[in-house]
Amino acid sequence: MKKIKINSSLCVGCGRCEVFCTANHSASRDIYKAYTLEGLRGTNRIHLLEGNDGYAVQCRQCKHTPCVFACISGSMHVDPSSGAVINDTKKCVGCWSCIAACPNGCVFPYHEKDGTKYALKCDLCLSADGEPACVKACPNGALTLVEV
Amino acid sequence: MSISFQMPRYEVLRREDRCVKCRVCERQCANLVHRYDADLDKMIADEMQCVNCQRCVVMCPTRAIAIRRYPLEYRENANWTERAIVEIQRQAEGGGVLLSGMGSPDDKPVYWDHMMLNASQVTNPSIDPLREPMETSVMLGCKPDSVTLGADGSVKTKLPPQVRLSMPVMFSAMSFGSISLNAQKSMAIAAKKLGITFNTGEGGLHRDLEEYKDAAVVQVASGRFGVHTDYLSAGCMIEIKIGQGAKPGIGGHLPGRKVNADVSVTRMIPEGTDAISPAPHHDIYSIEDLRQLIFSLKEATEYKKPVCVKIAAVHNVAAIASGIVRAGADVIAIDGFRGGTGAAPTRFRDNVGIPVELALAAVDSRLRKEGIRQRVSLICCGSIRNSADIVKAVAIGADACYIASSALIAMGCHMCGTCFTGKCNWGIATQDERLTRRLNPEIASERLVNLLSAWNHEIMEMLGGMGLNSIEALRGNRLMLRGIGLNQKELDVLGIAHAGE
Amino acid sequence: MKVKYLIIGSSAASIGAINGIRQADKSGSIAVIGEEEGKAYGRPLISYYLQGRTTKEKMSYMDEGFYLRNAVELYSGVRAKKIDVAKKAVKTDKAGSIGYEKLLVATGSVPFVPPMEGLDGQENAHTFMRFSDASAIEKELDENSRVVIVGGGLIGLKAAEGIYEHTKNITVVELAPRVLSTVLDEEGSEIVRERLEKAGVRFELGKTVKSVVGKKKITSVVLTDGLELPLDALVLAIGVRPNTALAKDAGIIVDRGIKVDDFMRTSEKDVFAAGDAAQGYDDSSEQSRILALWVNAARQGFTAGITMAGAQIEKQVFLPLNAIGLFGLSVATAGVNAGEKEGFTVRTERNGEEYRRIVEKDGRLRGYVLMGREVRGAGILTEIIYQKYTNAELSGDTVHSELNMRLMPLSYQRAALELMQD
Amino acid sequence: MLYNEGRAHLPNGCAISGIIDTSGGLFSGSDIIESIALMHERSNGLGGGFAAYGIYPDHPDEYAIHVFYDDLKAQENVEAFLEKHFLIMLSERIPTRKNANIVRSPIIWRYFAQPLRNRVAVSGYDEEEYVARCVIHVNNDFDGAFVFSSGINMGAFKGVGYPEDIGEFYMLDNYHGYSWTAHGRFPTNTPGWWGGAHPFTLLDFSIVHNGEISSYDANRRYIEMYDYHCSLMTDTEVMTYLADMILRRHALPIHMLPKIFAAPMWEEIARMDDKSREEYETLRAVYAGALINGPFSIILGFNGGFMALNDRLKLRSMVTAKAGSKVYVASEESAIRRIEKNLDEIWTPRGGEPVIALVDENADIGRRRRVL
Repeated sequence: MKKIKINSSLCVGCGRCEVFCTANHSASRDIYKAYTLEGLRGTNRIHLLEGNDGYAVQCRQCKHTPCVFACISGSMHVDPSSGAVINDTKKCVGCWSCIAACPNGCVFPYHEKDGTKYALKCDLCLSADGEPACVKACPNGALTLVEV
Repeated sequence: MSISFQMPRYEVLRREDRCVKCRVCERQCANLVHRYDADLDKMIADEMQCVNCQRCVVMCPTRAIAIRRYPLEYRENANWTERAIVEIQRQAEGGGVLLSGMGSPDDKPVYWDHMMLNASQVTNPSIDPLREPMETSVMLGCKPDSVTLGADGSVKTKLPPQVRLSMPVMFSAMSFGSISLNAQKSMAIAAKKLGITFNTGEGGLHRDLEEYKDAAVVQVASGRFGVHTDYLSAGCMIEIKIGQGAKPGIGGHLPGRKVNADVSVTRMIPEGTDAISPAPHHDIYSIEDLRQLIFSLKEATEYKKPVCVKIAAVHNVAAIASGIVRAGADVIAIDGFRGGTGAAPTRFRDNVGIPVELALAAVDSRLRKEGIRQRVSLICCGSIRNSADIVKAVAIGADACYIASSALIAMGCHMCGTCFTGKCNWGIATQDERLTRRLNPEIASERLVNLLSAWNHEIMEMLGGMGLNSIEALRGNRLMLRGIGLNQKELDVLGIAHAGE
Repeated sequence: MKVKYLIIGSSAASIGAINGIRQADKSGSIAVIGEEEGKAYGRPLISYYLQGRTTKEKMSYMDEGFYLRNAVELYSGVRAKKIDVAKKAVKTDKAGSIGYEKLLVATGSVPFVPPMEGLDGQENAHTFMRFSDASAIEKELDENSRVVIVGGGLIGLKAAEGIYEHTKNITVVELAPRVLSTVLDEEGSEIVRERLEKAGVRFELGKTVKSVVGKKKITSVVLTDGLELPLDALVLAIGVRPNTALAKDAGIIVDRGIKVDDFMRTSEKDVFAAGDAAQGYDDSSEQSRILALWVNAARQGFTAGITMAGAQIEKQVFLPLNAIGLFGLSVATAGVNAGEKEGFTVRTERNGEEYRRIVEKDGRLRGYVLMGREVRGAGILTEIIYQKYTNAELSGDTVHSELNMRLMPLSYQRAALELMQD
Repeated sequence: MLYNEGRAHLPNGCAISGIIDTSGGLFSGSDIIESIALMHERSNGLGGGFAAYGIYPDHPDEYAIHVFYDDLKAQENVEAFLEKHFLIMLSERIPTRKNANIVRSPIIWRYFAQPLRNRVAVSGYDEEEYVARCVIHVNNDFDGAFVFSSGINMGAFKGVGYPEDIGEFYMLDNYHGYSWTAHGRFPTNTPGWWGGAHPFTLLDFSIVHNGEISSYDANRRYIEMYDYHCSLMTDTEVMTYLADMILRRHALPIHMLPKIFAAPMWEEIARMDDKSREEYETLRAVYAGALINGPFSIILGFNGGFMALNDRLKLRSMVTAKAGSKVYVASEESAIRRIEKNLDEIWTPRGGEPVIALVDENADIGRRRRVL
């Protein structure tokens, strides 16, 4: 199964990964439209934790899947083909149980304009083109897609 | 003091229809130019700090930023140019010596651009490097004039120690201290992979780079920083730094703030002290002293390593070179006035020294006239920008070329020329850990390998085009050059004919 | 009719067990006896259903092909009547007797309705645990219905949130002096109550229902202080009791719940228990206790499944963990819900409705309450409790630091970043 | 008009041929003429020439100095110089016969001379070095004069014209030698010059060359470091001087010359056993300036034999053959078969693979055999 390895000593703290993550999960796949027309600022699934020796981190795809057990609706599930933990935002009711269970703080609450709520987490860009946008955007090789 | 008259040198142009206020530029600018203003909900820029290093331009996800010269429209005046005026303003306020990084940007002739290369037409065939072997490997070192035979008729002469290069290029001296360990390590990795050498510069050999010592040229400069027997025997060649093209005649000054624990251990100097390389070497006041130093270094390394002497290209460089050969040097590096630097007084950088093309031609011709050209290899350095420059240098008479600025640019340098500030946004000319981490040696060394593999292939193509299949046959082959836009004097010094002759 | 693995109950623990078994045994036959009609669904979702934030179809816990893919025989709408441990078989009301090699009792819990004068199965008296309860309530309500909810705990307040979409006229009667007393501290309960009151929900604290008025249909209730509350619907949300009758009759040792070890084995050979009916070890209070929580049921079920299939699994750690949203206010808690009285040190940080309460002992985090518009990073504190990290080991402070991975010990961070965790 | 080609290095193609009788037997020039004549199309009539070894048996210790003079004035100056340095035994015009195609020939003179003992002693050079320096001095500093041959018991005969006409003009059919080389020139843009024709000689070394070496200026500037002065700016001149330095001054054996002129590639060297790898590395390092790059096929003649060599990529044709004691080399197979019907063997040497033909040791070809 493929996961994203993070070498924090190579993270230059630029935050590009956040921008390209947001764009790659937008309908338009265009950064400017994603931020302005689609109002997706802050929906990045990878977060830059600033400060010296800071780094960007996203879901670590834990093998023991604490969020899947915590999920009361079954929306948080292991995708059989890729083995990745993915949240079906259509099924999710936004109860945040997964957020209370995620040991790495990598699941995030999201409120649509119309009030619907669901949890956001990294899906290794399987919903997009399958090639993680953060890995491609990282200027310094801090994020690498590895077979585990 | 009253207010400063100095205006920004650059202006930040931000395309509002592209900027998504993601603050990448703010996080990446070590000069604190960009800032997100919450009240205005906009990114704003303090142009005064901008040095046009292009970090923000490159990193901006939506390419929303462009940097332009600040529209400082002083009245046109070919004599009192904007630069002349601004430099007076700076000194009128700073009161100090103007410092600059990188090679001289002056509008003085670049002779490489005035020489054209030959190519075979019908009378002899060009050679296709894809079909025929093409040799660009070089051996640097002293070579005897002839070979003596043993009783059994086989060659008895033993070659003095040589440095073998896979191509006529080497990374020039940039010390650990003036540049980051990551930058030096990238060149070390690339050098080992390419089969060429990197140069420790005046900063000693960092313990992390001992793994690459076979590809290291270890420099002995007037400060003797980091020089000990293991250091001397570690490298494949020892280079005595007499001069540097960017600042002939003066020493070097690494500011104390750059001398952190790591630098101080490697250079064997107390942490935080300014690293001054005096000029001249305190034990070299004339040519015979140099001879003494050369042979003491050879003794220290049991004559197993060639010794190179690096000099700046100055007016009587030919005579100097001849003396250096007779002083026992195996290799001479000639650094032209365009040579780069982390920090040099602007006046020296722009007004002292001569173009390397002319210096190289003069030295090569002089050594041949004195019949001692065989006893040294010549390295040409001081702003080699591409593989054509290298081919022309070899045609004039160089064995190989040092490159530094080209290597830095390959690793990310954008020639902003403010290396001495220590805030290099590309993680090269700095010791600030937050910045040095921006240079991943794996990625940077791959870029260097790409660059020089491309150059080597271009050299092969140009050689083949001239009907040559080995770099030795190009060395000193001045018939392969023709001058354009040069006067007869310049042609004579270069020893080449004018195009059309 | 005999199967290798028989599971009584069809909710979180049951699904967890199926996944556990299939991870180790791809072919052993599995049968599930479920009392409710249809496939397993997330019972806590019934309040969201009432709110209109999910639908019947979307509530099914697993995807359509789950049972087929895992070759599970589902007997839904069937009641298990007796477990015959000697013959290793379970008698059912409609599906005859089913033999087993390994049995899992996942019967969950049943609503707890204390005796009230006059309460006699009236149609507008509802408990709030199953989908049927929610759909019954939904049918009765219109925007001026008056509703009285007995019980100010998790179930009562979530019911209130669901009902609020239909009628604003809600009164919550709670015996304890404050709401969510088992989960929050005084200050936390205050914040929740104020938020609900601002929305128009009325509270009657420190009281309960003494008697019920009305034969076929309840028209009002009389509280212990004599206050009479007219109503159109009564919701009984006092609490739940573990459904252990079957196990007890079969001679399996039952305390409050069915006693199980760290691997969900009961006192009876080849019989396992998991979920609300099981009584395992609560790591935070360091005692054997029922943890009637969806997340524990799922993980206990999984643990049982692996063990039933004869495979190995690491000793699992269980502790209380809750996350609920109430009228826009998010709440997350885990570990002990206790204070100075019980010998813990408590540190809190509050501004307005953003509230963080940290419960420590011997320099180690034992429990927390997090409230506010969002509970971002709550899982970090949960993991700190699981991993038993002392404050010294952490890279920040549990009260003031931002809740993200940089609070964790450096060794944890490196392992997580470089995928060396499990 | 002696238009000295010295100012520019001129590109040219050509034909070469060589015949040697390893038993030392003498044979007339008609064979070589016939062979080079067949390759008429390979030259353009602006240059042809021969080198003949063993043709002056009765002057065993005298240098046969062949000179072109533009005019009598030049002749007087040179003869004055020669008399100061040599004992001239015989001074005569080289006999020639009218040939319609050979026009405007210069004064062609030859001297049989011995260097004056005392002058040689005073000069500090050995006899051959002394003679070589005199020849180079004349060619370099005497306008209108060109010494085009200066070996013992050998001689070059060349000029502007097709080689077969030149051979006819110099009546080479009357000469008898054990080794002959010939060359037909195809210079591209000059009216041709008698001195510029091949072979170029120094002492008894002679080179005929078909090809154009790209490394010319590197070789020239290398050799000029060692007191050789290139006046003709032609490939043959620089190659002859290189051969002279390596074989005579540095006294290396003949089989090492190809290892220098057409040194094996570095990859090839890397694959050799340690001993030969070190030898080849040393040779390539020391004689880097003598590496000949670009297409060439040469025959280096000397007293006692010759060596034929192609560049290491074999960008020029060259065929070699044997019949009895005779060894043939030519730009084309047809030029060999023309003069020898039944050949014992015939093959095409690989790039960098020399053909070294030496006269048997015991053959009597005069006292000044060069032992290489």
